[in-house]
Amino acid sequence: MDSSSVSKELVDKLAPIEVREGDYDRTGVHLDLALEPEKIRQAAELLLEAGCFLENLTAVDHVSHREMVYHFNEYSQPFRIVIRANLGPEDEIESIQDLCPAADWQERECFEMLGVKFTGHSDLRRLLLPEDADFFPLRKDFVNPPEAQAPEYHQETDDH
Amino acid sequence: MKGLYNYFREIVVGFWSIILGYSVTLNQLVKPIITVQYPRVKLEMDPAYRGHIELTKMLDEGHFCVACGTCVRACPSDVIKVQGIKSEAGSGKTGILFLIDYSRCSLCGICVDVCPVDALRFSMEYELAHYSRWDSVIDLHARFKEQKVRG
Amino acid sequence: MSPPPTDPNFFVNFWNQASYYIGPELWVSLVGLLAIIGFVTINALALIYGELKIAGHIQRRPAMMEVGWHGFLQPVMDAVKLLVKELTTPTGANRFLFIIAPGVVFLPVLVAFIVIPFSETLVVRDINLGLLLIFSFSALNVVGILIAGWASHNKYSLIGAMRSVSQNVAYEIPILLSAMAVVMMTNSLNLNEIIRAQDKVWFIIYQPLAAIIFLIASTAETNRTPFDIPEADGELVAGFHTEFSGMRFALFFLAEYSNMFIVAALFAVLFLGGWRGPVLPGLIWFLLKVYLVVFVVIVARWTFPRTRFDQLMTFSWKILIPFALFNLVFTGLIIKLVG
Amino acid sequence: MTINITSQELERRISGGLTEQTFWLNMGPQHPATHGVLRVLLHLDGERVVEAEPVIGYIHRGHERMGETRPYAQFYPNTSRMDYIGAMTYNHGYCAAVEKMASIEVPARAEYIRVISSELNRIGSHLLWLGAYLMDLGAFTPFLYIWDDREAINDILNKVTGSRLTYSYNRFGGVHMDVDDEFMAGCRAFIKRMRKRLKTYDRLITGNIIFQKRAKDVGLISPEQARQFGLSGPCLRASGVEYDIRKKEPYSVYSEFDFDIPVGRQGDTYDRYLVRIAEMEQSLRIIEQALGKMPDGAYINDKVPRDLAPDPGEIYFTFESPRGEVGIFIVSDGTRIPYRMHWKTPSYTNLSILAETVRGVLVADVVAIMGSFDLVIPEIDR
Repeated sequence: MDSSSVSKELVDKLAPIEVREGDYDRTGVHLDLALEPEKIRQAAELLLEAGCFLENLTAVDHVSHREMVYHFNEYSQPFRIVIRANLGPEDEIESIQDLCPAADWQERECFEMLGVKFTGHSDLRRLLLPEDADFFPLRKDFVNPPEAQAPEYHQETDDH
Repeated sequence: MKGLYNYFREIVVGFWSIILGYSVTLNQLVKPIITVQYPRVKLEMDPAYRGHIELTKMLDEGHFCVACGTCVRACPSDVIKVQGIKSEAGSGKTGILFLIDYSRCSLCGICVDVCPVDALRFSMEYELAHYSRWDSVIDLHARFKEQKVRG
Repeated sequence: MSPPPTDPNFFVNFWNQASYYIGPELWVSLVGLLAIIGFVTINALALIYGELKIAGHIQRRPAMMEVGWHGFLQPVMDAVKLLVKELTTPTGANRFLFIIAPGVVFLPVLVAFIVIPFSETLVVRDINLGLLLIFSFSALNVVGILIAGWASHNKYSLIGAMRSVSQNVAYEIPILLSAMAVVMMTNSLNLNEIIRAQDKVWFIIYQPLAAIIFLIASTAETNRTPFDIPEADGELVAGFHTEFSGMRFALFFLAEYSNMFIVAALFAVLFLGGWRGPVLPGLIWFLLKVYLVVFVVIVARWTFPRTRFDQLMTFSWKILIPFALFNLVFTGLIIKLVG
Repeated sequence: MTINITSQELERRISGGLTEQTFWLNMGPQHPATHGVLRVLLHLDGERVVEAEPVIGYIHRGHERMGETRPYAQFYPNTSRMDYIGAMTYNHGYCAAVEKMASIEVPARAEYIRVISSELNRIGSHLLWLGAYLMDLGAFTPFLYIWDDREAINDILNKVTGSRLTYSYNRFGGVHMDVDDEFMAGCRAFIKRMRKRLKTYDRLITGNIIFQKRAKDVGLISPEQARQFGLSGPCLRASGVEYDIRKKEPYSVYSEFDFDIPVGRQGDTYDRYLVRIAEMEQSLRIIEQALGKMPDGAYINDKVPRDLAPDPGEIYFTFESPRGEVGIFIVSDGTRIPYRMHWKTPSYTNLSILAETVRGVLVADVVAIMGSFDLVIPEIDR
């Protein structure tokens, strides 16, 4: 299936909140769709069936809410589709791990860094951070703990 | 039959590949050595080499630093500390203290790029192992004076 | 309790009596044993030096250059370092087995040296079953490796030990079969007899297939790359000797290099005419041939990747053993027809 | 899918004895084959792998966080530290992304210099992979031969960048230093030398029976699997998918060169080896063409402001590092500091297929498969 027809199908079926033709030369994106979080899984399913692959999955912390960003692309003729969804206050979204194993680790990373909970993920443990970490370092309200600060510059820290 | 053919073919081809491998290594065995015994023999550093920064010399053996602090602000890793005093002529400042903490420097060279008076350049220093963290803090002015004495 | 012997000649008498019963052989054996221990050590040091230098030059670097002329004393310094290092025993290890394992690996090697004819006369015991003695004692080696791997309480060691056992079982057979072809031609298991039988032509001319099989299988038998799967540093860290330190580790090392010498010596005896050769004395010829074979084995280590465990087994059972059997049958046929 | 148990349970199993049919083996984080601090837990039945789980994050340094707390130019040195073996390609990609975002013109000469230096770096990276992979398979010597060639690359790059590993050579709007005829001559000599050396490697490795036995039919990845797991780079191309950012979404001046995308047939480790060797040849071709076409002119755009503040908006920029497709996702809010920066690195996704690929193979193959992915741990952990 051609990606332009997929995009048409996406627009038809999912009734996105906002459809934008991406300015490829500036943003590197061909098509930009804003969806409701409940429709993300359906959109991913459609895209994966059409032969696209998940390029990137991450979230952006807008302080008031978190925004999920998924980038899909195609091998034969690059056509990058970004689908995005604003999360509610619970920071929950349906996992697409079972549709696409590539999302497994990326969702785990997204969870530990930004605190987005992926419902239905089979193994949502912390991946890069220690398992007992109780903070989300890429949130805007995260403050470096004092022990993470670099030692004061001119202080003599002689070890021996 | 095909299996038997493949069996013998694999033995012959494999044996030949082993001989080829020997030919490569034996050929290298008699070639001259390409390494140098480092602490005994040292290679010439390339003029483009970027070591840690140092102060450039003016014609009259002074330095250019005006302690404007551009490099301090540009440094990604808080490597540089600069202090200056008002110069006697009345206008502007002269740097009197220029410390770098080499152990945190990532040698990106942004400080050299941004310096408005070209007071900084890269040194050719590359043997910088030391015993204490404090040893990695280098006073560039002291280094500058030392260089002047040595000529 | 009987009083202590007061006869001033007691010890002399005792010695004379002992010599009477055991004969001058005792002297030969004692001196021989000491000479063997000395030779094993020097041989290992020389081989380590040679191996590192050859490896270095294959890789276009000078290897060690610091201690002595061209790093000549480096192996000695390494040996001293190993001697003074602490002997560690891992928690949970079987202490007794852990301690005796290096000895079990090393001692059979010494025994094998007894029958190797360095020249026509320079052999500690010229016995009729020399070949058999070497084979049987080098098979003991694997027991030591199994003990070492088992007692270490380390899964890497255990896997290495298990691999070693199956490897040795598989590769004993082609070695024996290929050596048997030579034995059939000489009708003797005495190493000197075998050498004497090669007065006109070396057996490598008559038995090229057996020679190749013997070389490959004995490389595998000594756990050398490309067949070093019991150690396999990329996979098993260091295999069965992962947990050994100091002198215990050094004993494994000594055993490995001595084993290398033994199989090379066997190859020289069986296929290259042993100490035979013009002009130079027999000892020199023998050592020259042995170290030539060792050189081939060393270069192989620095040229080829390691084989995989199952492929190693396949190679032995599906290629080496059929070919060795075929060679044996063929040899028997020729002997029957010609002789 | 993955081993769904807690770390305490895992530790208990690892330290447990050999009382059951299967046992757990802890490979890494200090292990000769893991090249850095990667840890792989192997559940073994004899020597066969039942399950495997990679444990990562030992050197997580928070590059994304650093990117969100400092200006664009100050984050630039970090890009060399993510993938220190392909540092030049990362420098190049990051600069190209920010330039695209802030609409900065780059002189043609600078682009050509960037392409040459990136391709040299790519060859260096593939060479290092070759040596490390062969070392995983137990051959030590090729590792030192490749250093000889890598040294030649480093010497060439050292002459213009002044550095040998983390180059920091690119600048927004150009490069740090112009190249001279000596550099060009050095590159030409290197191309000649490298073509000869590739033949030597061919003799020593490609046809070698032991290597072929070790590499062929091991670690098979089907194109569909590769797509599912989002693989990229040589790992993807070895499975037969013709996808290379330099060709499909050309950045810089890659569209002006004539080169092929080498692809494998069945996606085993041997194909990954062949693809990388072929890629080195293609990189040599690109360098050769770039040297021939090198335009005169400025090597840096002088008008780039010191404090970049791109207009609000976001960008998803991809470039081809030696390990595959790197995606940079930057959100700008109009200030000099990025609002959000996300790096999708190829080793991260490539490693995620390991558990799937090693199921049922021997321990020795785990090492071979892991080596064939060309993992760079700092890039995984970021």
